[in-house]
Amino acid sequence: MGEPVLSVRDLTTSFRGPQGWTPVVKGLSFDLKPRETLAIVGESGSGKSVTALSLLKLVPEANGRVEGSALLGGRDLVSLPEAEMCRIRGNEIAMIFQEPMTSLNPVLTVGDQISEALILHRGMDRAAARAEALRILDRVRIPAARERLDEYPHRFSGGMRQRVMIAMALACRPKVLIADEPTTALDVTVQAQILDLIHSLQDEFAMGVVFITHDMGVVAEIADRVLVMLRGDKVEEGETTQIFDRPAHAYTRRLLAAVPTLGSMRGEAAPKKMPDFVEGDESASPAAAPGHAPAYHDEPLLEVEGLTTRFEMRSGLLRRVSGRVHAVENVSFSLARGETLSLVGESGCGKSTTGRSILRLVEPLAGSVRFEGREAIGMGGAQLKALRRDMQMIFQDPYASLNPRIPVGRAIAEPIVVHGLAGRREAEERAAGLLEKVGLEPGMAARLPHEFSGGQRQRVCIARALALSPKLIVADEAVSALDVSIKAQVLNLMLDLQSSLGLSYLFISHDMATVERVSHRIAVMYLGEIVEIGPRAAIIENPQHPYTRKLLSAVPVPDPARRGARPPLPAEDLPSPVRAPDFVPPERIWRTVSQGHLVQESS
Amino acid sequence: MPARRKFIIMLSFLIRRIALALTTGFVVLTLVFVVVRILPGDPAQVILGDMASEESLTALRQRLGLDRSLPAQYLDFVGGALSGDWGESMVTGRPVVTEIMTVLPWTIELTVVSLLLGTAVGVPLGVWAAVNRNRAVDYAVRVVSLLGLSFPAFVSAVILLLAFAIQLRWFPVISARSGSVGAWFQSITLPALSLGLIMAAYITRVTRSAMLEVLSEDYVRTARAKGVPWPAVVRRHALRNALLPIITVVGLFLGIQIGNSVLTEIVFNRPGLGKLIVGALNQRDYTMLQGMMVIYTLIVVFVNMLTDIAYGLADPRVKLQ
Amino acid sequence: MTHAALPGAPRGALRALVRVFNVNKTSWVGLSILLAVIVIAVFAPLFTAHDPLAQDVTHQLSGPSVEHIFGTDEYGRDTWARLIYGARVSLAVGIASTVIAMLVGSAIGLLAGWYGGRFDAVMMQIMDVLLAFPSLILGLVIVAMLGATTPNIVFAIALTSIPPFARIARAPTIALKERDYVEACRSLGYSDARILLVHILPNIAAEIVVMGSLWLANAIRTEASLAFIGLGIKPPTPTWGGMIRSGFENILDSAWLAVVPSLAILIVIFALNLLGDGLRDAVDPKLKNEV
Amino acid sequence: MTRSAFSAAVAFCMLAAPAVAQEPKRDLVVATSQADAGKLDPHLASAGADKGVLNWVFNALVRIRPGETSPEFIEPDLAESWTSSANGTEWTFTLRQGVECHGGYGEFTAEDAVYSIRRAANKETSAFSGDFAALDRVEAPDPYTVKVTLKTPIPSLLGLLSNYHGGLMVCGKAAEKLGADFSTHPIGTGPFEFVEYLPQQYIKLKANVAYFRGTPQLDTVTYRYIPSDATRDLAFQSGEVDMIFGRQNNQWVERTQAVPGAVVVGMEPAELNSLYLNKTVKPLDDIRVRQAIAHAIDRKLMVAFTGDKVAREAISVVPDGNLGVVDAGLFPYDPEKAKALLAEAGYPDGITLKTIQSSLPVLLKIMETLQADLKKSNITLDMQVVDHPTYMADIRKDLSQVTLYQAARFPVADVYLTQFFHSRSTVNTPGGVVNFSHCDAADAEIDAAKRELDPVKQKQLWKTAQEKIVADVCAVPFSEQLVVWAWNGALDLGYDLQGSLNLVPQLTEQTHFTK
Repeated sequence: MGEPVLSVRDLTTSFRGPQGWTPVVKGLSFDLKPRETLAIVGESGSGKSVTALSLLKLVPEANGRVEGSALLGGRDLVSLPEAEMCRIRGNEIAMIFQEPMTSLNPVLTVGDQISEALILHRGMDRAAARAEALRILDRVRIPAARERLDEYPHRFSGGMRQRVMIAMALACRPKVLIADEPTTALDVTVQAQILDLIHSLQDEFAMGVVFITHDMGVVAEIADRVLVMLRGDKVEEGETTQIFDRPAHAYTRRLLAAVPTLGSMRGEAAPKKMPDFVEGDESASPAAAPGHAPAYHDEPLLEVEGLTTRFEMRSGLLRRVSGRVHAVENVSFSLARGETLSLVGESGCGKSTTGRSILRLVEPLAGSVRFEGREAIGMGGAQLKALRRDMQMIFQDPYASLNPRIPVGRAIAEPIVVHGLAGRREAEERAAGLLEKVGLEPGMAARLPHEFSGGQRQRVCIARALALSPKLIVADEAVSALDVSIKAQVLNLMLDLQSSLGLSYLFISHDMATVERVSHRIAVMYLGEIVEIGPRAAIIENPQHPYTRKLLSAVPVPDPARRGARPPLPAEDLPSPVRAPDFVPPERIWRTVSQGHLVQESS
Repeated sequence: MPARRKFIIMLSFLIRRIALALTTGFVVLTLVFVVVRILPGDPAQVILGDMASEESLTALRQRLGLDRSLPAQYLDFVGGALSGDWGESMVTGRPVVTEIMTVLPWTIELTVVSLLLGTAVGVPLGVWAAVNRNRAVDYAVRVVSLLGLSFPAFVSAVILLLAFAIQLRWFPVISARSGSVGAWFQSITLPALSLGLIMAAYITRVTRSAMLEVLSEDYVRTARAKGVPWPAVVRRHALRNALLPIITVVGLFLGIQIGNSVLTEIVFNRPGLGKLIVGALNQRDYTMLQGMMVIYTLIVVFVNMLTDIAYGLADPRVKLQ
Repeated sequence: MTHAALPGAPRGALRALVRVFNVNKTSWVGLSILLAVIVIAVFAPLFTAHDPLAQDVTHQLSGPSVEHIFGTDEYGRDTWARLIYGARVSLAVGIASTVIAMLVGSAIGLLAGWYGGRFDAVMMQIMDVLLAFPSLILGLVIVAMLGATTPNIVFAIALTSIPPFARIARAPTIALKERDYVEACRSLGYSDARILLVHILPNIAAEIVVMGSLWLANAIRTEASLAFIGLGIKPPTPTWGGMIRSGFENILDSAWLAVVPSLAILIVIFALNLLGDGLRDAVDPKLKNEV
Repeated sequence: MTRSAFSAAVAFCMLAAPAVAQEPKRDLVVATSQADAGKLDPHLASAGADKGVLNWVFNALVRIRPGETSPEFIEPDLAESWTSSANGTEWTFTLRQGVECHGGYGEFTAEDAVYSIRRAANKETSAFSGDFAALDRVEAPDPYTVKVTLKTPIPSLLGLLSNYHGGLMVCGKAAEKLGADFSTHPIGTGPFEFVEYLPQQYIKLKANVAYFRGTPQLDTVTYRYIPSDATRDLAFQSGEVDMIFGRQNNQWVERTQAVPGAVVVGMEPAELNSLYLNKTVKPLDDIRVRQAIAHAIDRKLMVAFTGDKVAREAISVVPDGNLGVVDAGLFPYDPEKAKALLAEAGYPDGITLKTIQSSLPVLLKIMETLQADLKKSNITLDMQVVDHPTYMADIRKDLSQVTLYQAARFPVADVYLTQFFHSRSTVNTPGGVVNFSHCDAADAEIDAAKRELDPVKQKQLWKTAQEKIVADVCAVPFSEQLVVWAWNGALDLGYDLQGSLNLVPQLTEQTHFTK
């Protein structure tokens, strides 16, 4: 492989805060060879993203400082002046970011955004740059690239946007590509496509890739070497197989242990807690035995039948309905007390809308939702308010689901007061208790949400949901945005609460490995419909519907030995759930595979 | 999107907005009729002057139709308005439409030019301040823009006249001249400067805060990672995204400004709607006031429509609803 | 703990305020200026030996001097005395009307943004019409129907200032409505009123307050233009707007008469602005501050 | 300080201006303070600025000599001569021959004169029909003779038919042909003819080459509407405007006089400022209270406020310079006496009077000074400031206890006395005009003077009337304000300007620039 293309020595990045300069990356050194993929793994705050920004000198100058050296083609990037750095960025070293939704400029066409780097670095004229941009769009396998060149980013799906980002980064054939969590925000099937793409382009362009991620499954899939970071320090570096098979550092071991692995629940009857992620304690502690088992023989807590939610799209002079989004189409299931039913599927499949329709946060068009035998659809006023005591929701983004201006203690106490369960003083005492229950200190009640980490905030959200002692919690991607270790803690908390309080969960997620860990039963959604539903083991081990199979096969496996085992997926978006106004959904035929395991016959 | 489809969307948007404007216009018509008659004061008195006796005033009121019942007057007024007959000014006897149309171009011209000027000054200043947040430049720009906000238009107008028309003699004092491009330039510059500087003050502030927001967006980082030099990042990537709030404020200002430039019109002695309406008010010229206020409403509605279209042009995500 | 909580609360509030101001040090400057202006206005007699109403024909339009630091007006009245006495009425009327416009405007904007649909369309259309009505005519109608009292002046100024505030409040409400935490509030069974007042309003308040600080200058000046149609403070009570207006008549002879009160307005809105900016920085939830 | 700096700046500008004009200018630009033209129909125009410009376009049968305001100076205009019957009810005018109407509308004949007078007397077409109440018939026995018959004799028929208000003569054919458009296309016989009108900008006139007194020496006259005082001043300083309407205070006069070559004139008719006291309401129904007010107003101070260059003390309830005015012995300024009178009337702590006041700066300033002045005698004015049209309407509805009013009338004492002090003119009555005081102290004398044909006896009656009104304190007159104009010294009006009834200097065929 020869000389390293990028050679980093003693990279130290510090930020100025109220207490002076604080180093965030501490003396990091590594080499990157051409065609090599180096994964930098770590959790939030480990300094992995700052490392990437430091290499491109994108750390804000006003309060950031980069020291050390980073040699690229004989030049030290760290000491290069801004003007020269501009000629290198996007040209010799390029970067793609985590959030494809916000990383593209919404007011420029994708063609313009790709051409820009070509015009800047290759001195092309507009026409030549455009032609080249088209070629690259083809290269990143965007269907109908010629038409899409002049479209704006908002008309692209997340996966397609990430392809555009890649096209943009690779337009000038850089020697080094830094990919900062490029697939974290994407659905599993799309993630698999993007990883394939990066891999094939890397070969073609002979690039070195620095791949920053927290997902060990992804690491196993693509990395040649792995560098593990913890709080700004490199704790371990080595070949991928070596890291996975013989992790030297305790932190690495814990990290690996915390990753839910699809198929690891084979033979387990009930959901099982993750190994506790406690520093110093490396023995994975087994799960406590569940207190409550699902009460299948009682009347179900929740029965959903024929739930249908559609959104109208209007256009034209008279604002006539020109189409409908069939977000939820004839969905039926039931949920027992103490049971966890997972709704899985990809973005836009209607799983979130199903949850929100049940809670009446959106008004369903048809169907019935019976909660403890009472019909929830059509309830109003006081009844609805009472219903909402029993059904609570936890949202995906713990940053967005707390009011930034209200101390968490008050946020937890508020529903108690609003529902008249207690006076303010007592409510605040209860809030303190709830904080304790979710593993936070009662003294934190006075703090504002931004003073908490993501995992802590999600605990606050759970505490708030528990404040009304609900019977059902709809957890909408409640752990998807959390770091592995935090994710494990929050999941364990949820399982503990279920066993101690007998809660039922409607667990909405796109992460199959997590779903396997926590569910009693699983329902797979596709284009607004449930295509397969059944006990957890049946769905994971004996998937019947082609979509379920596709979903399962796309999940990265944290085992480098099994790399490349799965067939490449074609680059395509999910079909759209938008239908013509006169569309009548076809009758569906269900086939029973085994007891409780139903699958929709594909038409 | 094919051009034809775009055109149809735009057309149906326009038609719907115009229909809405007409409904509003009708409500305003009624409101205006009532309001005008609530005003204290008597047009007959103003027309005949202070020597008129009560008898001649009564006669004139009769002739103007002011003695008839309000419903009868209202029906007449609405009927006329709908058939395009706005009547004649009670004071000058000239048709209301003619009076308004003679001065409207002056007002539009002044508003548009000062708006362009305000934008041309305000946007770069706001960007400059945002890019240099909390440095001396930022503070200086903010103070200057506050100066523009707190000084009344006529004070700055007189200062401009003293400096450029009296001391330097570059421009005439009386700006209402027409004819050649040079003369037009001479006549528009100072008034547009006077109004434009105030607009610039507002626009500067909005641009600054919008830019601060946008500069922390992910796509700005993306652009830098592509190697786009900082000035181009600011111009091409950040500024275009900061346009929406700027358009909002410009639209709001445009609506307010068309009605409120009377002091500028007076000091620079330009014809304009502001002077016309103040005159009509001082003379209790009912017909004129009615026509003027309907025009004002239509202008505001029209400006809002323009704002919406500008939104659509500035941001491809905005759909014309 | 319960014992200490009671006396501790105001101190805690004060400390919170200090913390707020320390985020943006310039807020202190703004606060000091504003306090100084208020002190001077309230204790005006201590800051001048002149009677703001005393006319003196022998000193008409005299320029700044030791005796009259900002000169005299056309009645020979001391400009400085009128300025500091005038601060009382001008600030009271300006602040009262701006606050009312802020409250009503934000309420309309909040409700329109929250409920959307037809209600939104109608409310915004009403705002447009209000915006189109020249303030002089609105003022005249108010005089005719309600009479020319000081509360009505405040009302008239507030009325003309409502539409901008409604618009400023509406846009972020629409944005916040989509936020998860608002959705969470609904799922917790909170009433609309509670969500709007406790969970949305505080998050858009900073924008509105900053706008309000800019609008104050307008309100102070509008008092003067309403005086022209009889809806103003009765003479001879001095007001800043009135001083600017009559100063304009003598602008070629005695420019200071219009400039001095304009500068006073500048100083006040500058101070308010520093405060407002500070407030905005302080309550910024720093959602984006992780690197 | 600032002023001297300013004058220096102005002087600098004047020096910098190129002094090349060898040929005298032939185009005049005049600026008025009005914002726009009202009706340009001489029988409908009531605003001074409109009447002024119409006087350059129209003639009357007789005119007051340019530069004068008193009816004593009446001289022939379109009529060469006139005679009247002994009882003063029949008047015969002989017209000048060969007078051409503007715009090719033919010769001005007795038909046109009869048309004009009937038009002016018709309340449908004229704002001045009330003045012609005594008119019985008007006929044209031949093309150059006009015969006017009155129902009763009136003090000044010649005044009525002079170049003021309804006396202006329109060309009948033009008025008929243009109809409603006539009010934007005035057609007369005067030295200048109408060219164009641009709203809110100007009226342009050109010389009437066929003018019967000779071709005017100016080619064009532009009459500009410049409502901003500052702008008008600056335009005058920059030389863009040759003649401007001025402001009524000494500061303005002094500053404008400092402009090199500028001529500033305070001219007649003076407008009389009086405070009218409503005798019918408490506490003003007590004459001691009214006397107290009269003693409380310092006329010297009121003059000093605007300045002696533009104002003078009032001498009677009728403006100085009117035919028949006398020094009526106004009350001397004596605040102590005022307080004593108030105490005597039962108001030892003073009184508060409600007044409706126009927000027009000219009036408001006087009232604010008056307010401070009266305060010294414990009289408080509770001023309700309203806009001018509201003020005009409200004071006529009798809503104000005391009313400040500023006016000039046709300068014969009869007009002022009748409109302001005759009980027939009491406000809020069918014949009401501007008798805000409900004054009836001298009805008999005023009526007798109207019928009296002997000028000496007539003047005696007017004298008694004035003295009675002053004694009854219907009104407290305090100052008179002159109309101020300034012009470029190179302009020669062609006559000596003492005043102009229309408040705008008359332009004649003689008016020209000397350089």
